[in-house]
Amino acid sequence: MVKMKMNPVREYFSGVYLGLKTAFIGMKVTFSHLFTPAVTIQYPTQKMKLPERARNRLYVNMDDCIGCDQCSMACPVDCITIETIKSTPEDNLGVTSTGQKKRLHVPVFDIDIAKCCYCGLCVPPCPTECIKMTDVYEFAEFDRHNLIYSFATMTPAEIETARVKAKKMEEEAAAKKAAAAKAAAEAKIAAAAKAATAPQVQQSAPVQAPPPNPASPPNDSQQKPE
Amino acid sequence: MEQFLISLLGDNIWVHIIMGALPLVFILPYALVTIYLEMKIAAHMQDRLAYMRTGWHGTLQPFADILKLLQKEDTIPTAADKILFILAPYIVFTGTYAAFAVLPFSKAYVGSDLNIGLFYIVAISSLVVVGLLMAGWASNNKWSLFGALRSAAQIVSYEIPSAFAILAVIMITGTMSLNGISDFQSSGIQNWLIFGGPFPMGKKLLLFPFMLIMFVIYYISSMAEVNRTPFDIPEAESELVQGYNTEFSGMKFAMFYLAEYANLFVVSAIVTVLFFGGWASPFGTFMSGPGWDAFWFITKGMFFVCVNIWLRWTLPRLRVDQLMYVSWKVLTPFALFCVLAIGLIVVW
Amino acid sequence: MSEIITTPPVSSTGRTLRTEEMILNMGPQHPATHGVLRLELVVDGEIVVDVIPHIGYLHRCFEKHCEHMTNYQQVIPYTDRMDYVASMTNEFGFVVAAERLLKIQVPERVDYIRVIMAEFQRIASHLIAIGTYGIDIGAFTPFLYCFRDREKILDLFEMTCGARLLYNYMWVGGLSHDVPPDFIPKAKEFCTYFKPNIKELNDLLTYNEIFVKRTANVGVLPADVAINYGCSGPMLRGSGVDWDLRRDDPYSVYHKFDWDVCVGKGEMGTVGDCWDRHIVRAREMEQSVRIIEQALEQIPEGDVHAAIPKRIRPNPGEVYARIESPRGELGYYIVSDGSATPYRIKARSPAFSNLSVINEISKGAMIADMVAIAGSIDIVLGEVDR
Amino acid sequence: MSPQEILERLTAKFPDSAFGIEAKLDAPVDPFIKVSPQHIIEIAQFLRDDDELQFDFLSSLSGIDLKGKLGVVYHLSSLPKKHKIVLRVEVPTEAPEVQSVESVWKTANWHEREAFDLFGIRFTGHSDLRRILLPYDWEGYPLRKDYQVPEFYNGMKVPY
Repeated sequence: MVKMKMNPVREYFSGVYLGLKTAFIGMKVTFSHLFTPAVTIQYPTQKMKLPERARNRLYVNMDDCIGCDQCSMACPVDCITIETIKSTPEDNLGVTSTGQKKRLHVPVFDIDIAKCCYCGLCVPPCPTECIKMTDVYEFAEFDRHNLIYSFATMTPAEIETARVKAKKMEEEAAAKKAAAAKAAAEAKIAAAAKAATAPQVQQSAPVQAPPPNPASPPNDSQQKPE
Repeated sequence: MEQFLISLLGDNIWVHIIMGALPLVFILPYALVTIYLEMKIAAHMQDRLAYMRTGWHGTLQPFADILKLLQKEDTIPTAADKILFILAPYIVFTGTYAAFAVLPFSKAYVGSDLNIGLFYIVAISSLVVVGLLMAGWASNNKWSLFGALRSAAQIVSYEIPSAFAILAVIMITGTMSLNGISDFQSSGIQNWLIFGGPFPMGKKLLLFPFMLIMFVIYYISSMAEVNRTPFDIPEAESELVQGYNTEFSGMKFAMFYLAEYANLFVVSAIVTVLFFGGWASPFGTFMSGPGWDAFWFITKGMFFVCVNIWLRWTLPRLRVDQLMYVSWKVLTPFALFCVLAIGLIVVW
Repeated sequence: MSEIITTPPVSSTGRTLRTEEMILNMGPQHPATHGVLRLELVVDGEIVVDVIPHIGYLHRCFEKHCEHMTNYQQVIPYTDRMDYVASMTNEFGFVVAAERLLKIQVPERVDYIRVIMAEFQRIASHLIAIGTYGIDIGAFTPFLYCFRDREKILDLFEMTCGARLLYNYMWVGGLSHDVPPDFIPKAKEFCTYFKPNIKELNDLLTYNEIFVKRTANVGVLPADVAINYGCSGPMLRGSGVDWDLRRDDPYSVYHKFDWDVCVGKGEMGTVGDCWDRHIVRAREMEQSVRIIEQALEQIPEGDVHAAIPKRIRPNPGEVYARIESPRGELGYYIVSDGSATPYRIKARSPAFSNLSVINEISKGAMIADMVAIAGSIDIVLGEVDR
Repeated sequence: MSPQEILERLTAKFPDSAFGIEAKLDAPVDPFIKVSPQHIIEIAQFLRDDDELQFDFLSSLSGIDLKGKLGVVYHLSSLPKKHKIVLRVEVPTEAPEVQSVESVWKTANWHEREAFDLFGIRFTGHSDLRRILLPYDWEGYPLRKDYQVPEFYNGMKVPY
């Protein structure tokens, strides 16, 4: 506002003066920077030190994975694909480093790292801390299919046997369930006469074959079909 | 030099071709050095490193750049006016190159010591405008056309103050020959026209402020003539993408590029000749002679090129109407006044 | 060769062009549009007669995505990507809204850390705004000085949460990590380092006469127009309206700090011109440093994970919470139907409303002014298009 | 002013049931006032120009699919008075017509275009109701809950 009221002649000369003056101020600033050391580094040969918490490429330690699917559910972009096969009691899959017993075969554990948004949401839910973000950030590929990382360690033969076993076990469980259902039905017929006992029998039926609950804590192992 | 060549080869066409090609021998290494310098100065002003990989501190990078430009596909837009499009870069370069004919690199080497040298430069550098207009029109791109029109308006307007500055020097020295003007200022730094020329003390003191203003005016308008920041509105990359050279690629773009840098040296050389003694050594007869003369001329020229680079990476860009304002309402009146004052002082 | 065109061209809004006018497409690929904005300019020579913005080139269906998330936590990485130069404040807005919906009170330490992060983010965002504005006007060097300082802020962020751009740091009810032990000394160090740099930046750019001439009296936005168009942030304050949500609709712990709201005063030209908007941003950086310094002094000890709910399942209801992002009023309208999935999330992005005023303020300007005006609005297309 | 007082002032001005003023002040978290889509412009005009209310700032205008109905939600705030209120109109999905408030708050111009784009709500009296975020030739209104993702868009397979 002050400028607007200025005498036009004065404004003209002050404009010329200010133009030169501020140009010189600017030149002074840039000149002083001519002799300060550069802040950039030469990237592929020199690298910045990454902090401890750096979130980059995902890594899964399959030895510890219990196939619980928690990371896959936490992922906002659905880049983690996990398939599991139930193990039979005679398979000993070992324990994780945190001492948890593994109960599921994990034939497929794929992370599409091209989809991954490095948000880190999959890390905290993992009960065994087997999925984590590493500090590797240079993994460009020429083919995007190479960016689908397969972490599963099972060989096709192992998968096949596990599948067959699981199927067998399932069939057995189904047979048992059918038998139980039959028994229940019979019981129901019996209950027509004795109505009081029926609900207890019905309750026991679904326990035989619970849906595979991936998030189930270890203490529900009694429910595992025998 | 010409005499020497004539005595060596006889008076035939080859002598003149060699004489004509000599500036080219200068321009190419000069352009490489300046591209390198510009990138390095800019980077260090911005706390960066710039080229570091090709050769020691990236010294070979300009060669790599030239190689890249040579290999690039030379595209011509389908809707372009083909003849004009192909011709434009060469006309721009010709205009710039022709100015080298009269630059006195040393007392012994002047392509052609015209007695109307300055007049010739003012005239021939306007040829660039034709080339730029052709480039802008032929591209068949609205942005290019804007760039070309702005460029034409800009160069034509800034010829006026720069011509006034030249006029003042001509009034003092009484010659238009660039060699003659340099000769006028020889024998020591105190005789340079920026410090009032070889006159008695009183006259020098009177002339000094006006010559300083004239120098600033000429320097500013020379920046405008070569389309450099803060006057780079014809190619203003944030407004017009790249102005008239948006559609050019490969060697055609390289020609524009080369012409820009060559032109940069031309105007810096003229500043040197007009105000800073041209090839004259600052120490009188010490360190003078044909070789030293060329050394001083190129050093002084490069100094102003560097100042230009420095300014470019410091200042923002003017708007097109402000550009006209600066030319017509600031530089021209000041130049007129200074011409009057200098004329009175010289007569007195 | 070419056909003779008998019908005059018509602009997208149905304006029939006069003979001397022509349509000039600025964008979607243009250096000055800061992304993929297309401005359809009707120009008469260098003079702009009409501006028709076309947006949506960067539309990534943020709102549709949100409706398909399995919980509220998963929305946060998506909010990061809206305004990708100020991700922290985007998260901040979302968690403020979600916590208001869930009626969670976060621990005080969380609030302090959030404020520190948001203010650092404001500085970083304004540095980009000022730096790119310099490029728009033709000065390249300030841009790199700005980026140099911004990198230092990003280093602080990376140290804290592991990412430099898209943080996913603020979670509903808390934070993903507490700040590392050496964060506070480093943040203080940055504040002392940064203050002289603002002055240097002003010397080099803000008070440069060419810059002043390019921006003062250009794109003047009067206060009443600004309010009517829903402009907010530096855009509104540049027009002299003293309105800052951090003070006028307080959230988090902003009421505990002593700082000033910067408004444009028309020092170089008219109130509400591009220079005013620029200087408001430059001064806000100083104020943000003030807030950070106080917050670093006062920050209490405590746990940052205390209130993070295991399952976020708000009651049916809706909430609109707004915060002051670097660009203005960032609001989230969240509707919950009682399930874990958000029913509807709408983000009221400040740049969207700020950009809508461009036609109003740029009529009669020159093409070069268009660049100055578009730059002074400080749009981030990721946020405009969502 | 509290939402209750605002509501009282509003009902005092528009007592007629045609205006459809209906308050949901006990709604969880944010209270809102429902009004009739045919009279929103008069109410908006009053809210902006009344000396006591002075709602000069339209924060946000959002469409919402209410399963069977479409809604438009107006978040208003007042810069001088520093109070806020939420208005809502509801229209049937088959004939979603709402009066445009563009003439009251210019902010509504683009926000209404967005609601039109994503929900297909038609704002009568809008000066330039074109799609804004989606391509001009997009079909359907994606934020409606019954929206089916098209298989092809201009010959391109959509979920590629």
